[in-house]
Amino acid sequence: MIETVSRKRIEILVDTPLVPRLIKHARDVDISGWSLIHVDAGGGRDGAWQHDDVTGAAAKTIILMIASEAKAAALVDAIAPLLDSYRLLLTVGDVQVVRGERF
Amino acid sequence: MIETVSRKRIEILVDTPLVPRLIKHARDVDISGWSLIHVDAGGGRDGAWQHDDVTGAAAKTIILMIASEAKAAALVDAIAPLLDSYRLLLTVGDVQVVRGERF
Amino acid sequence: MIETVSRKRIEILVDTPLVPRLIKHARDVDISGWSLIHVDAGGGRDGAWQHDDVTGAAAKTIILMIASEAKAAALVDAIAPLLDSYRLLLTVGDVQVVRGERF
Amino acid sequence: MIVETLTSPVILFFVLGVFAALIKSDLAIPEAFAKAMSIYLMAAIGLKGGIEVAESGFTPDLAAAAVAGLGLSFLLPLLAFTLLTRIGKLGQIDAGAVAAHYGSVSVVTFVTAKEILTGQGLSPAGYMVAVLALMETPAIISGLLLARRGQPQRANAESSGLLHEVFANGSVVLLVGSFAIGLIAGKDGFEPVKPLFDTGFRGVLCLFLLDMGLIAARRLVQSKKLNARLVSLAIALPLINGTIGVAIGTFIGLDTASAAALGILAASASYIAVPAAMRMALPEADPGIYLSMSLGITFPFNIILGITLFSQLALMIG
Amino acid sequence: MIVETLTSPVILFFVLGVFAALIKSDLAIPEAFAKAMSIYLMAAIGLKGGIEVAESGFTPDLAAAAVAGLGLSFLLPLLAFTLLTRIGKLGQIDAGAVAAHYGSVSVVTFVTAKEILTGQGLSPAGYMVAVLALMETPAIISGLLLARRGQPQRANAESSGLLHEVFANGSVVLLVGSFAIGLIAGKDGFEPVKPLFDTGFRGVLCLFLLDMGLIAARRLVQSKKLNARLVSLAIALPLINGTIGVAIGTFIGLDTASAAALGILAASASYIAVPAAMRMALPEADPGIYLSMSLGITFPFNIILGITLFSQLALMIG
Amino acid sequence: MIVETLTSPVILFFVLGVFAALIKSDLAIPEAFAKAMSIYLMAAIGLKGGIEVAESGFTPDLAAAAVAGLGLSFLLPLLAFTLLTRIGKLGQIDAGAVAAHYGSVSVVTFVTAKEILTGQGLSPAGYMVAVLALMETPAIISGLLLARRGQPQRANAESSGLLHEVFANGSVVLLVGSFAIGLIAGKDGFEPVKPLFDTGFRGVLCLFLLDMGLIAARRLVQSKKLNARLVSLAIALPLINGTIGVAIGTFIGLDTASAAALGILAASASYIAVPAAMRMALPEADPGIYLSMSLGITFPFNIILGITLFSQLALMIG
Ligand SMILES: Nc1ncnc2c1ncn2[C@@H]1O[C@H](COP(=O)(O)O)[C@@H](O)[C@H]1O
Ligand SMILES: Nc1ncnc2c1ncn2[C@@H]1O[C@H](COP(=O)(O)O)[C@@H](O)[C@H]1O
Ligand SMILES: Nc1ncnc2c1ncn2[C@@H]1O[C@H](COP(=O)(O)O)[C@@H](O)[C@H]1O
Ligand code: NA
Ligand code: NA
Ligand code: NA
Repeated sequence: MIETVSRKRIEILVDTPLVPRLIKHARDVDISGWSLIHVDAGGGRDGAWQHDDVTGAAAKTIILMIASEAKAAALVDAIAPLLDSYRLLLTVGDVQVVRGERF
Repeated sequence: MIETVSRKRIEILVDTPLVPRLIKHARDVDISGWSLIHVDAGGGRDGAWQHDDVTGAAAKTIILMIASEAKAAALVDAIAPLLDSYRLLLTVGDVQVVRGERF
Repeated sequence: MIETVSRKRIEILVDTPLVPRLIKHARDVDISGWSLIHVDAGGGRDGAWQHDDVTGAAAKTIILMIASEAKAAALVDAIAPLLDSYRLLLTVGDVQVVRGERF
Repeated sequence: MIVETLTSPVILFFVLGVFAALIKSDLAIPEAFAKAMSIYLMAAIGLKGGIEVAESGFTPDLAAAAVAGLGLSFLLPLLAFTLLTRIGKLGQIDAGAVAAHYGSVSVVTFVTAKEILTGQGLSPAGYMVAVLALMETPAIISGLLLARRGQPQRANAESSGLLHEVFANGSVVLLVGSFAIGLIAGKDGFEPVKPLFDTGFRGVLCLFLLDMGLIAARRLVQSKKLNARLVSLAIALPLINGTIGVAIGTFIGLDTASAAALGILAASASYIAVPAAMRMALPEADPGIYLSMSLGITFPFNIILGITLFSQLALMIG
Repeated sequence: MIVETLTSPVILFFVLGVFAALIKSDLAIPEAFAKAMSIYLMAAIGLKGGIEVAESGFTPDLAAAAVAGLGLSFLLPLLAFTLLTRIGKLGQIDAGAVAAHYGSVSVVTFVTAKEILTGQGLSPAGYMVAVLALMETPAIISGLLLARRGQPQRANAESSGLLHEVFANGSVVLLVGSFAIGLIAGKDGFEPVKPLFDTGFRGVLCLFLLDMGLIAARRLVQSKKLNARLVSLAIALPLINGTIGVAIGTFIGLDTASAAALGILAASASYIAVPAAMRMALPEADPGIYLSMSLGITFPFNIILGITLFSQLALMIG
Repeated sequence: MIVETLTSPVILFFVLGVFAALIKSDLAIPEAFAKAMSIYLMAAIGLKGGIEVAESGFTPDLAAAAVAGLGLSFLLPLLAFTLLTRIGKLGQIDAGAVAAHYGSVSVVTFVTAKEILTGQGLSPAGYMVAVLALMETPAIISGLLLARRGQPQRANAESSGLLHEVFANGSVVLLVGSFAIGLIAGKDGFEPVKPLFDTGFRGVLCLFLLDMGLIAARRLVQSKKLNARLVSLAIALPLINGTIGVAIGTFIGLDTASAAALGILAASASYIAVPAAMRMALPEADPGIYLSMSLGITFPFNIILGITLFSQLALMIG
């Protein structure tokens, strides 16, 4: 089997208008890339919501980033203060990647 | 680095019309929130399918939930009997979260 | 708690026109199913992009596959040579599944 | 007449869609647009039906057609269920689910039939839109009773959820609501919105049938659940149901065009409202069977042959 | 007049949407289609406004209305802020965010008003479209100043980002751009594109209001953030702002229809541009409050009652 | 004439889109709607072309234009490839991929040209739609042969997949299919669907070009792959190819308008069918290069200048 290395898989669920802010934070800690996944609907402490494109303010997006442990930790530290006011959902998991030097 | 705790990341792939049923189960075991991600297409034992909005019956959705180990286990027990008749795909992984008391 | 087994959760981020190629590779190593998730936008070494349906060539998709460790390894070996020319992002993580004999 | 039908752009676009799917072209209509077109079509026929009834008033015909439609939707699943278990060799649950589809109706089949009939000077009465709405959901109840017969009673929560599904179903609400708006606004109120809902109608129907052709043929090609018995039934059921519908329509005294329309409604099978309801209420039933039969076979059969057949039948016995 | 309004298809479709949401029907308009309709509506009213101004030329009225609109958008948030903190008991940040919504405007409310007024022979001047565009974003600045008053200055980067949001906002660009295209192309240049932008307009507005009815009522039903005080303010604010708008419009000498339109603009609250800007600039503010008030209450109130009220008021004092 | 072109709403909306992208406005047309508009436009021009040919019959002109179109699509990539490797300093694979784009055509450029030419009394023959469809895919084959020249033969599976892509490509199927439907239905059959496909056409083109302006300018702004050489070639190639196209069209005896249209087809570069095919068949080629050149530079160049240039040229040498 080809050689793989461990990296962090970071998932941030955030209101779509705030995405550029978080990407700026990711760039500041030198994370190399990100991908955005649309969230259709959800529910939490504030009840349920559905996405509607007309009033985009209620839309939510998942930002997916693969990064080294160090960069992931730096990112988590950078955005931890925003978790409450921005109502973020942040998870970090472990994954194996090939050619990990990219991340 | 800010303190994180371990939580479970539950992913359920399910036919869209059945989503409300599963969310009811999640609420019953006191899971605090969920997010829905649209699945565009796929393939399995029954061959390939694409989503079409016209006959929504073939649409599939991923329900993403972050929960404590205990709640995740309770949910898995609750929906295990449905796995076959509902044709669910259920996975549980480990993630780190900040401010884990929410989940 | 109901019995679960460990499987691999493979995520491949790829240009949408190349999806059928990768699914062919997955079938060749006998992976039983896959699901496609639409990616809205992203950024990497080549700068940022947004999906537009008009010139579909820039669209990206996540292929999500649950598979046994052996099949996952076979798939990674099969597509490793393509990682560069296809500009794939490939991650493999661990998940628990119920009725794992399917995968 | 079949030639006339087959050379109308509406049908030709359907055939183009089927053709594109069969040669595995990557032609695709965005889902959101297809859904939008179906909403437009339902709003438009609802409005037009309401306006026509506002003109003609509530007639005994209307009541007779409504009762006939309700009866057909409730009872046709019984016949279908018998054939599906006996000839189709389906189990009780799958047979009940499929039967519900054949008792209910396909809005697009109705709309296409209305266009084609009107093009031949055979315009069904405005109230047939109300009959269409009435026929959408009763079959769900019959189908479920058939599928669950002899089994322990379900929880109340579930059956109340189902009743809700039956009455608050999106397409029923839209059809009945637009019908009511047409009734209230009348011909004069309709004037300002007429350009969109009337003038554009046939063109939108072309593009929508292009998509339906793609979807139906792809479903047929990808299906792994059909066998010769089920394929035969997916053709026999519309033939039987349609003949019953035309006969009843003629018997209760509807005009020829409306009797033909009732036949086409009876012949058509749902592939929107009922599949969603079945997925919820009968998750054990196999969607591969009911979608392939109703959408993959019965729908194209009706569009290409059924509409012409039942209007001919109505002309003959009318 | 209220009866006339309530039986026009445009309003009836809105009511149908509200009804469908209240009975929890699964009726849904695809988002992409709703967004497309809003783009179509903005392009169409922009074009029409520009063409009318190309015909009538730049008049002193236009300048007066523009200044009045700008002033209202900047200043109305002050009044709203006071009421929201005193009576509504909101904190500074939430009150500032809500106030910004009430200073800004709702394009759909304006378009609906224009249709209804025109249907009654009260056609607002073409330049009111420009006033609409001018009123969209200044309130964002006022609302933010109110929310941040007494707090340490923010980084420059952020406020420049905000200015950009204010001027490069998608709907402002589209409205102003289409207005300019209408001005340049004039009546003759418009002729070839008229079928789409003029003829289809009212029908599209029907379908769009169907969706807005669904969205507004769902928002209201799902809201957990409203209390009696906030609900009252969501009705009082349009009443107060609308009265001020009509009075100022009449005072500066606008024709009755344009004064009514200015009142309706003042009465309307944004639920597109401002929420997005607030989510970015004031992430601490609770979107549950501002969206529920502006979209869940004020918007339906204006569509169903406000438009009629303010046009009557303009007729009375005009 | 360039002024006339630049003040038509169709072009002004394109310019508005470019402007909005350059000031980084968040204006966005939902993808599904844009895709829907492109399907509508292709169906509409296909239909209209078919009807015109049904009227005029198959003429020798038609055959000559078809042969010329096929030849251009096959051969223009050779010239492009030489310039791209020599002057553009691209490697073999990237040069082959880009060359395929310039041999193929842009449907939107053709549609816009048809509108503008027709507005000036220069209406291209109906059969040019068939020529458009014929020119879409042959260049894919030439481009691939150039890119793979001298390399070991590929697996058969892959090249059969490619042939399929060439013939079953969605836009080819839709164009040819609608053309055939127009041929079969003829002028009378078209009448009922005319309101949608004819009357709405220009308005839809406006909104579509608004989106194309946004997409093209964003692509240009975000591109990191362009240098002065490639930018120059993205302007030189349409100039050269367009001149060749007009000359050949005139030489084979097409009417002035059709010769201009052939020139514009030759000048235009694909940014839909070919990029998707290249991503599949030549994944090593850099999409950043071919999309930025064809969509970011050549497309706007043709819309704003090329169309006028080649129609002037056709008038001069015609
Ligand atoms: N570290 C990353 N995490 C998540 N997505 C990434 C990452 N790097 C790249 N991507 C995605 O892959 C695409 C291509 O990346 P690249 O090959 O770096 O240009 C980007 O546009 C992103 O959508
Ligand atoms: N435990 C969870 N798992 C997955 N998604 C969640 C969870 N909790 C909240 N969310 C998502 O985050 C959004 C905001 O949650 P809240 O901050 O609790 O209102 C919800 O609407 C969901 O989309
Ligand atoms: N191994 C797998 N990995 C990811 N998705 C799968 C897998 N197996 C099945 N699926 C998804 O689940 C759907 C139903 O699968 P099946 O029950 O095998 O027909 C498929 O169409 C896929 O979308
Ligand atoms: Na039926
Ligand atoms: Na206001
Ligand atoms: Na070309």
